Amino acid sequence: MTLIYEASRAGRRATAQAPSSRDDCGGIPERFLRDTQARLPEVSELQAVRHYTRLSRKNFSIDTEFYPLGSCTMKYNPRASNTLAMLPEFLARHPEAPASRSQGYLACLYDLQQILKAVTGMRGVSLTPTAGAQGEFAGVAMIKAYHEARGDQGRTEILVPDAAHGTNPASAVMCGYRIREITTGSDGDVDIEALRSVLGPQTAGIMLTNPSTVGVFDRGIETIARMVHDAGGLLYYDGANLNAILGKVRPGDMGFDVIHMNLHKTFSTPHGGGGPGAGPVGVSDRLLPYLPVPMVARDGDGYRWLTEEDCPQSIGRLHAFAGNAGVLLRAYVYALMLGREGMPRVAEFSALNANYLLKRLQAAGFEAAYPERRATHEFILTLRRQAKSLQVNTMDFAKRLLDYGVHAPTTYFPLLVPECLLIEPTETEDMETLDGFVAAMVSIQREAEEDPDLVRGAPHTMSVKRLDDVRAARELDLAWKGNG
Amino acid sequence: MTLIYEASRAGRRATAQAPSSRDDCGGIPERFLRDTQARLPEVSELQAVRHYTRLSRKNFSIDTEFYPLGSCTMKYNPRASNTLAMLPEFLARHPEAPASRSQGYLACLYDLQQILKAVTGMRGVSLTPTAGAQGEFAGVAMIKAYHEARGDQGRTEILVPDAAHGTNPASAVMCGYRIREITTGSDGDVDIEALRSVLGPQTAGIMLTNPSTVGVFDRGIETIARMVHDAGGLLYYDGANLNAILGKVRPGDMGFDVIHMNLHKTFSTPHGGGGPGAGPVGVSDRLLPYLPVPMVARDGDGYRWLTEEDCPQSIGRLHAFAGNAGVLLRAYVYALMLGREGMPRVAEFSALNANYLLKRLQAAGFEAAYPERRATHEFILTLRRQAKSLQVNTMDFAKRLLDYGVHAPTTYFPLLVPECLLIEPTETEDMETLDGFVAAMVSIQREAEEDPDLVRGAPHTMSVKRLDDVRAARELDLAWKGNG
Amino acid sequence: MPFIPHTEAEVQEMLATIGADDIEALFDEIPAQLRCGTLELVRAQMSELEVSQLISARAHQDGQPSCFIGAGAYDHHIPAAVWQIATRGEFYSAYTPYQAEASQGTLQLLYEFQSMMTGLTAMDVSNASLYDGASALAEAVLMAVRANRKSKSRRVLVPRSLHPAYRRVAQNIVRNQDILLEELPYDAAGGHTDPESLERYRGEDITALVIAQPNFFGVLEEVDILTDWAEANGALSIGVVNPLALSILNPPGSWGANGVDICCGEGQPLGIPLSSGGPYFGFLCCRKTLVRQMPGRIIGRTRDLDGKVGYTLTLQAREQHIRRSKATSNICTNQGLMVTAATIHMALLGAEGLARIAARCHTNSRELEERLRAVGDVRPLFDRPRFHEQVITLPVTAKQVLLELADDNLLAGYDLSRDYPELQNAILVCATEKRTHEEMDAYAAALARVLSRRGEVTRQPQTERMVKS
Amino acid sequence: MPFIPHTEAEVQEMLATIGADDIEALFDEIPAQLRCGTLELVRAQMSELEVSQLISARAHQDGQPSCFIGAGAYDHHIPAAVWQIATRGEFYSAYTPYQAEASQGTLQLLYEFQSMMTGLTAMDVSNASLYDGASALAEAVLMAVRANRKSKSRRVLVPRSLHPAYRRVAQNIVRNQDILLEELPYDAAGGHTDPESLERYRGEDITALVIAQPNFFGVLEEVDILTDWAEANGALSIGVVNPLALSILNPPGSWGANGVDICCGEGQPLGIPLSSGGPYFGFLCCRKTLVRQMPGRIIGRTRDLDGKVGYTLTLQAREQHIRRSKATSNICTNQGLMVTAATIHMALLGAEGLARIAARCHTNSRELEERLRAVGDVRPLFDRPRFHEQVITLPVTAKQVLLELADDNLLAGYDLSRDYPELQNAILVCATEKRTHEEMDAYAAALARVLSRRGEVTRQPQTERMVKS
Ligand SMILES: Cc1ncc(COP(=O)(O)O)c(C=O)c1O
Ligand SMILES: Cc1ncc(COP(=O)(O)O)c(C=O)c1O
Repeated sequence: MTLIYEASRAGRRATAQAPSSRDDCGGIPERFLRDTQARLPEVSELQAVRHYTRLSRKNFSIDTEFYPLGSCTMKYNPRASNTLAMLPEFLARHPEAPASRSQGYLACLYDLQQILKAVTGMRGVSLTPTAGAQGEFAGVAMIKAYHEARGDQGRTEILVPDAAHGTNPASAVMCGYRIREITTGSDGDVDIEALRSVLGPQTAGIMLTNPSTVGVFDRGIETIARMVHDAGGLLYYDGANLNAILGKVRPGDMGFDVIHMNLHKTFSTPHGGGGPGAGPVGVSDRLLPYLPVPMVARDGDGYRWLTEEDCPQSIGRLHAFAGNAGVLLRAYVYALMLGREGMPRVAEFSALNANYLLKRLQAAGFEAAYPERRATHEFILTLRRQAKSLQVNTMDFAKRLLDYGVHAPTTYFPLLVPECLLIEPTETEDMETLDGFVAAMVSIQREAEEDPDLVRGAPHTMSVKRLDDVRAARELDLAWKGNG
Repeated sequence: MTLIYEASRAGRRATAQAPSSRDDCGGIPERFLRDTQARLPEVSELQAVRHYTRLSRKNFSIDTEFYPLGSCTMKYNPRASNTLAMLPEFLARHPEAPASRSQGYLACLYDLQQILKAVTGMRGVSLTPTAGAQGEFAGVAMIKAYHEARGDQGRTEILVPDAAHGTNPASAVMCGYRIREITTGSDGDVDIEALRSVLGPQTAGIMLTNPSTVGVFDRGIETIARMVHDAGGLLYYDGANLNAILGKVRPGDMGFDVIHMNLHKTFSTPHGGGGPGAGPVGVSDRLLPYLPVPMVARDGDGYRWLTEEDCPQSIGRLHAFAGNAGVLLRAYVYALMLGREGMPRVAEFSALNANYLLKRLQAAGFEAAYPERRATHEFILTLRRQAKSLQVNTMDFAKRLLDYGVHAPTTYFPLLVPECLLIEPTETEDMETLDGFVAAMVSIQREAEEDPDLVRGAPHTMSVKRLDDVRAARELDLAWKGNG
Repeated sequence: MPFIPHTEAEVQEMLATIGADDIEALFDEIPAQLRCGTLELVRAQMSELEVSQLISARAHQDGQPSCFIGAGAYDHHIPAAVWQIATRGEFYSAYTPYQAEASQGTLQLLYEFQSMMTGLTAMDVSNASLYDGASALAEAVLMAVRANRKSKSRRVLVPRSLHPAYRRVAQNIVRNQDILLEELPYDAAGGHTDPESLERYRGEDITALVIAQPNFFGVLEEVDILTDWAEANGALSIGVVNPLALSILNPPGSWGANGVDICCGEGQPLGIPLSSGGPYFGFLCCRKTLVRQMPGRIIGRTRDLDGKVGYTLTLQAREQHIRRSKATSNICTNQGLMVTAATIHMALLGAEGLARIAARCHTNSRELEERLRAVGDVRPLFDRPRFHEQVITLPVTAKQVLLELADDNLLAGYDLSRDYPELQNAILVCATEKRTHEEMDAYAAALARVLSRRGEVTRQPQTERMVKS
Repeated sequence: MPFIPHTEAEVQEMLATIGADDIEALFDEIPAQLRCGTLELVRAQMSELEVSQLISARAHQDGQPSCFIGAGAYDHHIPAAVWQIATRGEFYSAYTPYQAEASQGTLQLLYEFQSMMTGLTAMDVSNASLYDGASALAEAVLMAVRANRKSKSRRVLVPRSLHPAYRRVAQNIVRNQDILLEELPYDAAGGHTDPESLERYRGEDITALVIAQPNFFGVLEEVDILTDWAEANGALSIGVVNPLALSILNPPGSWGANGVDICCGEGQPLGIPLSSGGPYFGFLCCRKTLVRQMPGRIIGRTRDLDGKVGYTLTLQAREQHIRRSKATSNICTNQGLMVTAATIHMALLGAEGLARIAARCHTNSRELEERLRAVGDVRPLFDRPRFHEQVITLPVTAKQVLLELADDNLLAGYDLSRDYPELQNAILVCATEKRTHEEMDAYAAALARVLSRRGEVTRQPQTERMVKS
């Protein structure tokens, strides 16, 4: 599609949204003012509306397609969450409005803190991190603050399984730690011996998800927790997979000291084509003093903010205000609609869907990466056989799925499984949709055997064919600079 | 696409929107209750959202395509109108709320009445008719009431030009009148002699639009008005074409006694895939007593409803409440954004676009129905040459335009011009879009010459190919009755 | 220039193409003496911000009182998804689906709507909407008069227990075609149409009988008996129904031995906000045999050139754009977007969801009755089963009480004396599923306060006595 | 079961396929002793209606006071079209565009966003967003430290006139990597960073200099001099800017001789509602030569197999999902939807529209100053040119005054003593284009009332004197 800039005409003034003339900025000396107009498109309201409406239709999304993207929990985003988070009073609320004018809003945040404590089994929650990765940063920073407060100086390493999400090591490094990778056993659980061999006085902590990104529940979690604690380290729980266990088993009960939650996954706030999310952190008693501020506390009949003054050992603020409030409200609305009955159903039906889909795909001849294990809310197929014998790889399958009207599962992650597809159907999809996915995979398998170029050349029905990533990185074109 | 019924599964209970169980209706005896469940689909919220989101994308619309549908004024529908008409207080306002709790709302309606009076040059306005056709009904009913009040009994005929919209004769018949057609002259104006020959003591009135549906301004309007009035008849103005003259010339000044306005055309309220509209009526002094109720009047510092009690000669109510309030609010917002400066610009730029498009199409070899005349906001092409020499008709051109991403102009209306396309670009489209339309027409003309079957078989890129209307009418299938 | 994209350079280029000196030249066929000047009475243009501020302040001024009025417009919860989807540009800004191939979204949706309405009403066919419930009744009457070829009288019986605005609107529309609407009285004790009252018409030429379920008083009518009476007397039967109530009530297609011939009503309870009375939508269903007499658009399922299923406007020969003065109605623009919302609404809730809401409305209105009974001298007027509305009599005339309660941010009911002079002290109250226990408590408390303030004023004669006299 | 589509029959069929007796069996790998019981502390499920009632009541409780606070979050008008389009399902419910071919909508939009941000800032490249302005500054500092290979000191100069929360957040993030943020004082009279104050660093190893425009006090900094100083001293320059202000102010790419190296800021003024502080979005632009040090996603224009233009995530080797512990940042999920809204916002307004709004903000804030000056003993603290905020000193400590005004439905300003102990009586006020004359009058009147009430309380020492001491 043409760029909005290409529809622009110099001097077009078709906006109803600006004052009809420009006030004189006499108070500002010339040297501070810009002398050329900023390069922005000049289009009418209709042109803008038409352009972005049409652009939107070039996206796959939950509202239009099945989106079994493993690790991402692409489930239905309730529209009520959107409506209620966008009530006029919420939209108009200034972040610096005093608590006396914010009791309704603070009540929502307080309730959400309580709900998140209850579902994770942690003792304290701070809502401020703006995404999972910022939650990780906060969590690791708290681990660091804890060791520092105890004068325990030599702890310079964070352990991270090879299956971990890239944000885990990246976050630990941002906190000044060195990373030590630990291997995953062939059954998908952490290799206890490998873990033992790297634990020591230099160990600040370990970052795990359970179920892990290979889609199985680590049965040795209690042993791991004991070993790490015995070595003086703390346990970090990457909550991206909380959907799998909601209301069934709680990270706090497994022995974790700190957790972040991806509300844009488990609590179904929309992913918005890349964000925003929210990554609240929860902690055990040990880390309570270090939680990032602000938080909300009860204060007599009302609520108030907790700030640096209330929490002198806090790792402080990570956001200019109090985090992604609008996302938190959406998650809160969802949590209320689920209620205590709905929480375990999330885990139950996401597990039912994942195990059903796995079994049907296995029956259709696809190879599971961990065939001996239960799937959790997601599972991994490996297409190494297809890659080898047919020279049709995971990427080809993924792109071809688009032609079948299904968003591709996560590809080539986690890194330890070759030619992998990480598939997470979520609990909000119906059986017929899952059956449709199996049918598509079977059909692509047949195509791969009979007409492999068809699959290798996929997609064929999108607005563009397969894109040249190498060219994108080599001939960098990152902004429109005018025609010619 | 599959029907929502086909995604239904008996016993699915996936709604967050209903109470979690059904209350006992003990107060209602068995004989009043239904014994089978109503046949409605049982789907989850995600299924419903996905189904209707996807369905929506099978539509052309202003927000996505150029839509030069003559007589329909498909211009940009400002999003602000939607937002403001859907403010929570407006949505929640019960129609029977007392005036003491409705002053804000009544102020909006009163202002709108005043604006519509000003732009039409009429003396009174009632907002209650729900669409153009209901406005016509109201207008003709007022004409009838007027004659009856004067004891002028023999007036049984309403004159309607052959170019008139079908609602005109249909509305007059609903009011108990007989229709007398008058012919349009070869220059597009009403044939004065033909008119003279049918005027008489049986004439209750005449229904005209000016500019008429052939897209030209009737230069003889003053003569016509004089003749009809002299014969004792009244003049009805079909305001569907008001866009062409807004702020330039007013029906009241032309001599009309009554007018309806299509707010969903001139005042840019959305057409919603078929409605709702709003068809307020305006009248000259003569008809003031007969306006339909309710209306809004000033009352000291405030506003109040005028009802049957205030207006004993009114033709009464045409709606259970006060008409399409939400549409009226949208129109009001639009009118405020236009203001007195913006009103004439509507006529100016819709005329500029239409005349430009006409000239370019003529230059490209297309035949104008009224080549000697200025286009107003719309104009007519006749493709009789193409139909004759190439056996490619107007419908074929229209369907093929869809493949070019343009909604077809109005086809085969008005009936008096053979193989016609009635083209109305509106003022909100930019020049490049008009040029694109010319290019598409030229290209289709070439296709019609070189590969006529391509055009006759169009459209080729929609979700369905050309549909069988005859089958639809013959093998009536008007509702889903289950599989098999 | 809000909304107008033209740059000055483009204007010049376009004028050059046209061969006109300026834009004014394009209006040169309009007699100069007719041209108007500046529209001084219209305000100067305002920016979107300014308009937002003005309109928001006005909306705010009216507030959001707690609403116990029904009377044909009901305050139901609307799932958030309904309007977020219905206002998508592709639905919101499309025209009537005249080019079927480019309008399959709207067309399939309308076909689904028709299917749902026949599902709810148990009728054979549905059209794709009329303006509102009241005008739908007028169209139903006109349709019945056309369809009942055996009847010559053009007499239609309409119960007085039917919504008064519907009766007026129908009257205002059909009187132009010399159709006579005759009123059937209601039973003073039950508030329903006593089938006995029909006996005096037995054997007469009656073109149609209108039957409301529930009626304006919220009371359930003996629809089976009434329907069978019509059939036995050569009259067509026209049901006027609340579509939400049909999720629990026996549907018109099943009334009596063979169901009604036509049914119509107001679609507002199916996902349409109160919004001051409109836009709502009227619906109309009928027997298959009457479909060619139906007014309004109808969508049919058909096939394309490749045999693929598709949807299109059908039976257009009934409509004004084809048949002109011979059309079944003048309707053109209908209430498409409202129907879009209603279809999504029904899909989201399903039959069971609607039934749960309807049942909750019923129990809430019983609960409200309990609370109000507890306020001295306040009691229900009619003793028959009802859906979610109730007529309540007060010890004093209602009007002033209602106004005082409105100042208390409470819309306490509809003043029946406006339409029924015999019901001076009576109000019609409604409690939908949205009314909370707290709101009902607040209502009872406020009413008690107002009534005790009025304790001193002279008692009006009791409503019930008036009716019986 | 809200949101869960399974019927009982389907559950049984699926379990049979799996070969499990019941759903519980799917959790049999979890050690039994770890399993939790019912979550008693979570409330019972509520319907959408019940939740709506709860949340609406809470929103209502807080109301909509008239807002004269800025302090990093600005109350601008947002065209209605912005969020109606941004919340379309295809934008709202899509994931990060990892499958480029199925995400061209988001990707092209992001490319347009990057283009617009480079247009506004006059920088070479932009990323596709960071969390917010404050964390964007932290990332900019980390980036500068990585990029300035010549500097070994890890010392970054940060003006005290920069938003205090930004300084804290940057500090909290970068301290883990042993980076030192050193504070530059502000001029007591002008409220700006006096270039003279840099002289004491001349010749020292400084990694980067942060420059805010406008600064937290609303005051315009001498950005040209500061930028040139950084370049001359081997420090990278980091501009922190209000993007709306850039529609009229000289953009960072043009500051000094060669422009800044990096600029960042808070995108909220570009169409994002105040909404309690988030979600907003941080933006980050830089010179082309630094692009490989950039954190966050970047979209590139490329071609498909047929040579057709398309868009894709590029330079992913900077990111955590590829480079893991060696990534330029840990950021993954960013603020995509906010950027979607901002892009539509900028397209709707264009450069001239934004400039008109910025200019109106400026004149409104001058008007506000006039009104407040007219209230006795109230006056502006700084004498330098400013954009749309202003520091005002009151004759008494601000905190209690602000609370009293808040009870009057007026958010009268930001209490500077929270972050600047030397500014005890000072508040920061802002008047955007949305503030009307009436609101400003009401503010002045309310302030006069409150101050006269406090007339009797002991006068505090004047703020200005404190700063100068
Ligand atoms: C397993 C895992 N951990 C961490 C993250 C990072 O979360 P975010 O993208 O919200 O920063 C993700 C998701 O992207 C994830 O899937
Ligand atoms: C010329 C003309 N008159 C009357 C009408 C009828 O108006 P409505 O569709 O609002 O009933 C229309 C539009 O459909 C029209 O174009």
